Amino acid sequence: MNLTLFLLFPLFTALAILFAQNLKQIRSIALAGSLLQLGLAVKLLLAYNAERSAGNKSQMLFEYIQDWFAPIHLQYHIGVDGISIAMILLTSFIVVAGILVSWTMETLSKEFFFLLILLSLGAYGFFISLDIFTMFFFLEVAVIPKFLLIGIWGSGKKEYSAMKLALMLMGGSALIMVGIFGIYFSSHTATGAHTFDLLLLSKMNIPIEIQKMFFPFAFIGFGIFTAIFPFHTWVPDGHASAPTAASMFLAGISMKLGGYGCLRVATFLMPDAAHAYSWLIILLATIAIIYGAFATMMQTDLKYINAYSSVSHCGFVLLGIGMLTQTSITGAVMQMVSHGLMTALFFAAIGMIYSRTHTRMVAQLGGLLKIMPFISTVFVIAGLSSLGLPGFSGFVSEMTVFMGSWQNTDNMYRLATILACASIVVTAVYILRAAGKTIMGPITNSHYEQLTDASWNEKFAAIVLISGILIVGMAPFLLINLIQPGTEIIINKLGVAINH
Amino acid sequence: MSEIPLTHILFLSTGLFFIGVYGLFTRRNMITMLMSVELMLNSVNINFVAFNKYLYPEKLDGIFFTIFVITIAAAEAAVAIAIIINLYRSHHSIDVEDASEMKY
Amino acid sequence: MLNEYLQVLKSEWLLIAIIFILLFIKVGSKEWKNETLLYSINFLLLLNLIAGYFYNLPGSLFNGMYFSNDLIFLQKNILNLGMYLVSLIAYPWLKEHKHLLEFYILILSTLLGMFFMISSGNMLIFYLGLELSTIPLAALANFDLEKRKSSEAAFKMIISSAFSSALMLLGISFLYGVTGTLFFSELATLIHGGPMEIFVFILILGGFSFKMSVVPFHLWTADVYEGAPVAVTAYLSVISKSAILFIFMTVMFTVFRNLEPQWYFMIFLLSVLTILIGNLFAIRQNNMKRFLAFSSIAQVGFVLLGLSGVSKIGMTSVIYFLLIYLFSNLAAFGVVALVSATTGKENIDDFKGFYKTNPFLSWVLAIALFSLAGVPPTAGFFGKFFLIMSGAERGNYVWIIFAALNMIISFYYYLRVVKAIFMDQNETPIKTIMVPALPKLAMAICLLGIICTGFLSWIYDAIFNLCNF
Amino acid sequence: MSHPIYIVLIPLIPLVCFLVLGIFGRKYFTNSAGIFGTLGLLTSTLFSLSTAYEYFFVSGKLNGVFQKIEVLKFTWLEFSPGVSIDLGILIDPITVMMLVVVSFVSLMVHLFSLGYMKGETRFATYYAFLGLFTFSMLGLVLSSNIFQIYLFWELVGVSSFLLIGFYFEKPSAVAASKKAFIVTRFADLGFLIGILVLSFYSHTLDFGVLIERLTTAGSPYLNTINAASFLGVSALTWGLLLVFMGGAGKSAMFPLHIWLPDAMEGPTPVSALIHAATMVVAGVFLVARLFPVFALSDPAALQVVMYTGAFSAFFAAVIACTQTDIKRVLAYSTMSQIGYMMFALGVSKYNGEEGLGYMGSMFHLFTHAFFKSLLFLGAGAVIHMVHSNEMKDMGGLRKLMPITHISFLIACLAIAGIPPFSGFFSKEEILMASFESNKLIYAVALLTSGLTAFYMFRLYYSIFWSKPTDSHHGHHGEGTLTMKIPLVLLAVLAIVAGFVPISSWITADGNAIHSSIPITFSILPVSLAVIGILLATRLFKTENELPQRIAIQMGGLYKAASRKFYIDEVYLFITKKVLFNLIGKPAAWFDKNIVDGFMNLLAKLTAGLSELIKGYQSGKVQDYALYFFGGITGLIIAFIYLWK
Repeated sequence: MNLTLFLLFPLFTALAILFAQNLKQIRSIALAGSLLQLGLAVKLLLAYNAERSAGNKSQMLFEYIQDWFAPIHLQYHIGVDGISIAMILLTSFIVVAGILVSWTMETLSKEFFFLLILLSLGAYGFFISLDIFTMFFFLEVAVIPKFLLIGIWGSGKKEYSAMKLALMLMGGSALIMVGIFGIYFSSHTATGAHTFDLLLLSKMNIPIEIQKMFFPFAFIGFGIFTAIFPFHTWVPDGHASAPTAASMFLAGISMKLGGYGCLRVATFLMPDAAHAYSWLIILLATIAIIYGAFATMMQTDLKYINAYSSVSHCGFVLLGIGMLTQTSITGAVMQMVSHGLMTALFFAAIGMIYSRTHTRMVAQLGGLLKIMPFISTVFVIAGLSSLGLPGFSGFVSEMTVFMGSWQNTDNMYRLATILACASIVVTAVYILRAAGKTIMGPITNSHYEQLTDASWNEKFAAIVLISGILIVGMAPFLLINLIQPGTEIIINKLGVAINH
Repeated sequence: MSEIPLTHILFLSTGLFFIGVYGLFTRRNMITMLMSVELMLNSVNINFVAFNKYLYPEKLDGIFFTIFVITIAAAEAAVAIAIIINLYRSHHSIDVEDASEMKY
Repeated sequence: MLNEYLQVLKSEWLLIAIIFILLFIKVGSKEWKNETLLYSINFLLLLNLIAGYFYNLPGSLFNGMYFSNDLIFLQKNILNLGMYLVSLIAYPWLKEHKHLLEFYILILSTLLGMFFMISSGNMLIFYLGLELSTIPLAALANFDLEKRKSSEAAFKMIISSAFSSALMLLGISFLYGVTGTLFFSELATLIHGGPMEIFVFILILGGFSFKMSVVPFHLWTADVYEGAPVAVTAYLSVISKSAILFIFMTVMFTVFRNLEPQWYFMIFLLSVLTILIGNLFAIRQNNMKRFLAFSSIAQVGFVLLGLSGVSKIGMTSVIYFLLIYLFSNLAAFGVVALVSATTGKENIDDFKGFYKTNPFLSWVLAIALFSLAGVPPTAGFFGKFFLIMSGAERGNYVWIIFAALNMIISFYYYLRVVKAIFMDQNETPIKTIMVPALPKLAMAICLLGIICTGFLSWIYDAIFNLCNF
Repeated sequence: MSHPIYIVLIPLIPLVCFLVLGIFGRKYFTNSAGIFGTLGLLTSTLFSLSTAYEYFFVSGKLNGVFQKIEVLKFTWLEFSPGVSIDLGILIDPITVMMLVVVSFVSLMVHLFSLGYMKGETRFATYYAFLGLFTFSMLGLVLSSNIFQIYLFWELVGVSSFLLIGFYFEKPSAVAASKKAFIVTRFADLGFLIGILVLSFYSHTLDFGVLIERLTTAGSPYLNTINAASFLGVSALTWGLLLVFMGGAGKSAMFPLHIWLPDAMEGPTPVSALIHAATMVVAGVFLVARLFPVFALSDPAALQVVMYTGAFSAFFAAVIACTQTDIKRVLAYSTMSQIGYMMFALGVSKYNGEEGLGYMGSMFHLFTHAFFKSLLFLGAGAVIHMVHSNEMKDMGGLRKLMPITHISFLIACLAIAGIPPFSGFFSKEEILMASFESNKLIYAVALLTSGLTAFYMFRLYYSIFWSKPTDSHHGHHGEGTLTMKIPLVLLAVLAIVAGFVPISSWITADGNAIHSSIPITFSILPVSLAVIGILLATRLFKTENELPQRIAIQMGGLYKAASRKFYIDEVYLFITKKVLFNLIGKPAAWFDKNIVDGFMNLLAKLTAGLSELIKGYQSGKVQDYALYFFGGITGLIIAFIYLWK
C-alpha cells in the first residue's frame, strides 16, 4: 500500500480542478477526488488490519523512506499506525462532507474547491509523515488555505478573523519550529548525525533538561492549533467567520493536527518533560473545558456556540494526553475522531440553517423542526452526540478519557477529572438551550415557513458524517482495537521515562 | 633634517577625515557635502601613502591603492555632480533639506 | 596561458562583450526599434546565462588578486539569472524609454563590477568591484530623469554610498597599516584579534552592512528603492544584495575567520536589530516598493542569522536562500513593475480588489509574497527554515526565538497585501492588464523557481558540495 | 440455559420499531405506525412473559435459590484489561419482574395511545420514541454491567426528554423537557463519578464480579476501598452514595425531584409509562441491583437511602394534597410511592427473613406499576375528554365515563392500601419491615399512607363527583375501545397483582421468605387509610367551601405546600443567578476582553511601536550618515562593554 497516494490524489484533484470549466465540472471533480480518498482510506484500513492480523508487529506499517535533503539528514519518511489511520479516515470523511455541503458555491468556485483540496492535502500529509520536518511542513501548508478561505468566502468580520487565525497559527508554528530545532540538535544517531526522523528520535533518549526546555515550545505550539487555553481565541472568530465547509475543515481536521502533534511529537519524543509538565497541561485543559463550556453558555450565535464548545471538547483531548495513562490517551485519540465528526456535522447543520434563514442568531430562530425536519434532526443528532449521548461517538470517547484520567490517584488529578465530568452537564445545558430555542418552540418568523428542507447533497453529507459518528458510537471496539497498539507504544515510552 | 614621524601624518589624516565627516553632517549645500566626502577619501589616501612609505617601503600596494582611490573618487564626483544637476532641474535648489520628500 | 585568461575570466568577458556590442549600437547611426532591441538584448542575456554553465575553469589570476572556483561560478550564474529576469521584467518600462541602451550598458557594468567583487582575492580588486557596482547604480536610480523622487533617491544613494565607502576605505587603510598586505589569503593568517584589527573590522563591517542594508546602516535603502525605477529597485534588492552577501560570506569566513567569536557577537546584535526594525517599518508602509524594501531588510536579518552558524550548512543555506529569495522577490517586483509601468500605481491600497481584474498577476504576487513570508509549499519555507536551522546549530536560542516571533510580524504584513488583493473591496480597481510575453516569461520562471526549488533537494545538495568551507 | 435467543429479542424488537418508524415512519407509516409498534411490543411482552415463566417455574432455581444467570455478554469497549463495558444480559428475579412490568405497561400504553394520540401529525414519531424508550428501559433492566446500565440510563433519559418535549411548539413543554434532562443529567454526573470510584477500586465494571468483590469480607478490594477515604468518608460510601445520587435523580427523590411534576407536560400515556411505572423506578432498581453491596458492606449509605426515601415520601404526599392539576397530583403521589420503595430498601437487611424490606420494595414496585399507570391512563382519558388538567374544569364525570370511573376508583383504593387491592399487600410488607427496623420511619410511613388515601380520594372525588354532571363534555364518549381495554386490563391487575407470590420469588438473597403478616398489624394502617378516605369524602364529595376555609386556616403551610415549598425557585436562583450571571457571564466577558483583548493588545503594541520609531527614517541624508556613524561607534562601544 503506497501511502504517497494520499498526497498524489489530492494533488491531481487540485490540478484537475484548475483545468475545469464550470462549477458543475469543478464540484464533480472535487467530489470524485474526495470519494477516491475515502475509498483509499478505507482500503488502507483494511490493508492495515490484514497486516496486523498477519502478525506484523512493527510499530509503523507501509513505511517508505526516501532521502531528501541529504546534507542535513532530512528524509521523506512516511508510514502509518492505528492512530494515524483513524485520523486519515476522519479526514476523508470530513472532506467528502465538506465538498458536498459547499455544492452550490457560486463565487470563485474554482479557487474555493482548489483550496479545500489543498487543505486536505496538508492534513493527509501531516498524518502520514514520520519525520518532524515533513510534519511541520504539512502543518503549515494548511495555514494559507485557511486564511484565504475565511477571508474571501467568509462572513461577518472575516478579514479580522482570517488575519487573527493566520497569525495565531503562525505563532504556533513558530513555537513548534523552535521545539523542533531543540529536538533535532539534541539528537544523535549512530553515525553521530542529527535527525528529524520520528522513529529514530523515539529510540534515543533526549537529555531531560533539554526536554524540559523544549517541551513547552512543542506542546504549546501544537496546542495553539488545538485551541489550548489561553491561545484559543482564534477558534471562535475563525470558525464563526468561515464558510461552512471551511469551519468543518477547521474544527474537524486542523484542530486535530494540533492534538496529534501534541501526542506524536511533544509527548512521545519528550516523555520525561511530559511527566514534568503534565500538571500544567491538565490545568490548562481543565480550564479550557470548564471555561469553554461556560463561555459557550453565553453565546447567542450558533457558530460561536459550536466554536466555544469545540474549545471545551478539545480540552478533553489535551486532558487525555496530559493524564498520561494509556486509557486516557486512547480516549484522547477517540475524542479527536469523534469531535472531528460531530463538530463537522454541527457546522454542516448550522450552515444549512444559515443558508436558508440567513441568520445564526439563536434568538431569531425557532420551530425549525416543523419546517425543515431533516436538518433539524441532523442538528439534534449533532447536539446529542456532542453532549455525549450513548450510541454516538461523544459518549465512548469522553468516557474513555474519564476512566483513564481517574486512574491517576493524585487528588488534584481526580479533581480535574470530576470537573471535566461536570462539564458534560454544562454541555447539556447549552446544547439544549440552543436546540430548544432554534429547533423546538414556536416558529418565530413567518417567512421561514416556505423554506425548504435539505437537498440531496446536504443529506448525503449529513449521512456520511452521521454514519461515521454512529460507527464509532455503536462499535467503539473497532476504533479502540485500531488505536490501542499505537497508544501502547507511546505509553511504553512514557513508562520508560518514569523509570530511567 | 629630521624625519617626520608617522604619527604626525596619521594625526593629519585623521583630522582631515573628521573634518570631512563634520562637513558632511553639517553642510546644507550638496556640492559642499560632496567635497567633504572627497576630503575623507583624501585622508585615506594619505594613510595609504604614509603606511606604505614608513612601514612597508619594499612593496607599493598602498601607492597603487591611492591612485585607484583618486580615480574612483573622480568618477564618483562626476556621477554625483550629474545627479545633483538633474536634481536641481526638478527641485530648483541644491539644498539637501529640500531633497527629503521620501521619509518614514 | 592566454587561454586561461580567457576561460577563468569567461563570465566577465561575456559581459564586456555584450556591453561593447551595445556601445557600438549606441554610437552606430542606425535607429533601432525598442522592441527589437529589447528582444535581442534579452536573447543575448539568455545566451550569457546559458554560457555561464559551460567551460568554467577554476583558477586564480593576477597572482591571486583574482580567483575563481566552482562556487563562485555558481554565484555568478545566479547573478546572471537574476540579471536576465530583471531585464525581462524591465520590459514594460523600457518599451517606451528612449535611453534603454544606456540602461543596459550601466546595469551590465554594475554586474561586471559585482563579478569582479565576488571573485576578488585582494582588497583592491574588491574595492574596485564594489565601486563599479555602486556608482552606475546611482546613475540608474536617477534613470527617470524627470521624476523628482528619482533624482532625490539617486542623490541619497551616491552620497551615502560615498560616505560608507570612505569609512570602509579608512578601515582598509588601517588594515594595510596593521598587516602590510591587501591579499585575503595573507590577511587571514595575519589577523589575530588585536584591538586595532577589531576596529578595522567594525569599519569594514559597517561598509558591508551599508550595502546589505543592515540596521542601522540601512536608511538609504527604503528611499532609494521607492525613488528608483522599479526595475532598478528589483536589481538593487536582489542582485546587488546577493552579490554583496556572497563576498561578505567569503570575507567573513576567510579573512576574518580568526575574529569569529567577536564578529558572531556583533552579527547577533545587528541581525536582531535588522529583523525587528525592518519588520516594524514594513508594517506601516503603503508604497509597494518601500514595503518590499523593508521586507528585504528584514530578510537580510535572517540571512545574517543563517550566516552566523559558521558552517558548511550555514553557507549552503545562505546561498540556497538567496536563490529562492531571488525568484520570490523578482516575481513580486515583476508584478509591481508591470502595474506601475502600465498604470503608474504603486501603493498597496491601489491593489485592493486586484484579484477581480487580474487573477493571474494576483496569484503571482500572492505566491511570491507567501514565499517571502516563508510559508509552504513555496520554496521560501525551505529557505527560511534552513537558514534558521543553521543559525540554531550554535544553540543561541534567544536569537532563534526572536527570529521565530518576528516571522509572525512579517507574516502579518505579507498577508496584509494578500488581503488587499483578494479580500478588500474597491470601486476603482486597477484595470485588467495585458501581460506582455517577456514579463510573462519572467513570472513563469519565477513561479517555477518558487514552487520547485524547495522540493528539488539536489539543488541544495549541489550547493552543499560546491561550498568549500 | 434455553433463554438467550428470544431474551435478546425482547429489547431489540422495540429498537427495530424505533428505527423503522423513525426513519420511514413519516413517509410510509403515517397511520399504521401505531399498529406496527403495538404488535412489535406485543411480541416482546409475550417473550418476557415466557421468560418469566421459564425463570420462575422451570430453570431459575438452583437447589432452592434463584440464581443470577448471565445469558450472554460481549466486550463492547475495553478501557484497560479487566475494566471494560460488556454488553450482556443478566437474568435474576428483579430483572425478570421488571421485564414483565416494563413490557406489559408499555404495551398498555401503546394500546391506549392508539386512541389517545389519533390524528397527531407526528403520530409515527411518537411511536418511534415509545419504541426507543422501551428499548432503553428493557436494556437497562437487563444490564449485566454497571457501565452498561449507565449507558441505557442516559438513553432512557434522552427518550424521556424527547417524549416530554413531544409537543415542541409549546414553550412550556420544551422547558419541561430541558429541565428533566438537565436535572437527571446532573444526577447522572454523580452516578458516573460513583462508577469511576467503584470501578477504580474493584477493577471491574461487571455487576457480578463487582458485587462479589465488594461483599466478600476481607477481600483485598473491599479492604482498599474501605481504607481509602475522602473527607473522612470511605471511598465505598462515596461511591455508593454517588451512584445513589444517580438513582435519586431518575427516581425523583428529594431534592432532585423537581423535574418530575413539570414532566407532566408530555402526553399523558407517556407520563403513565415513563413517569409512573418504569423509568422513575429505575433508581429503585439500581439500588436493588447493588443491594448486596449496600446491605453487606456499607450500612451507612443504606441509612442515607432510607432517610431520603422516607422524607421524599412524606414531603411529596403533603404537596400532593394541595395540587390542583390532576397530573401533578399523580406525579407527586408517584414520588411519594417511590419514596416508599426507597426507604423499604433502606430498612431492609440482606439475609433471609430480614430481607423483608427488599422484598416489599420490589413488591410495591410491581403493584405500583399497575395501579399508577392505570391512574395515569384514567387521567389521560379524562383529559382527553375535558381538554384540561385542572380539577376545577372537571367534576361529575362518573356518568359520562363509567369504565374510567370504576377503574380509577379501583386504582385509588389500591394505592390507598385498602384490602384486598394489590397496594394493600405490598404496603403491608413495607410497613412491617420498617416497623421491625426503625420506628420513626414506620411512623412516617403510616402518616404518609394516610395522606395518600386522603389526596387520592380528593382527586377521585373532584374528578368524578363534586359537581353535578353537566353534559357539555359529552360531545364525544369515553374514547375508543383501544383506550378502554388497557384500563380494564390494568384494573384487573390492580386487584389481583397483590396475590402474586412475590415473597417466594423476589428476595435479596434468592431464598423465599415465609413470613406472614399478623392481621392485627394491618388494622392500624388500614384504619388510617379509611380515615383519610372519609375525610376526603367529607371535603370533596360535594362542592363546598370547606376546603378553602381549611386552606386559609393552614395559611402559610398550605401556600408553601401548594408552591411546592419553593424548591423550584431555589433551583432557578442557582441556575440563573449563579451559573449564568456569576460564572457564565464573567467567563464570556473575560474571554472577550482579557484573553482576546491581550492578543489584540499585542498587535496594537507592535503597530504603536512602529509608529513610535518612524521618525528615525527622517528622509534627510545627513541624518542617515549620522546614524551610520552612530552605528559604527555603537558597535565599538557595544563591543568594548558587552564583550567578555
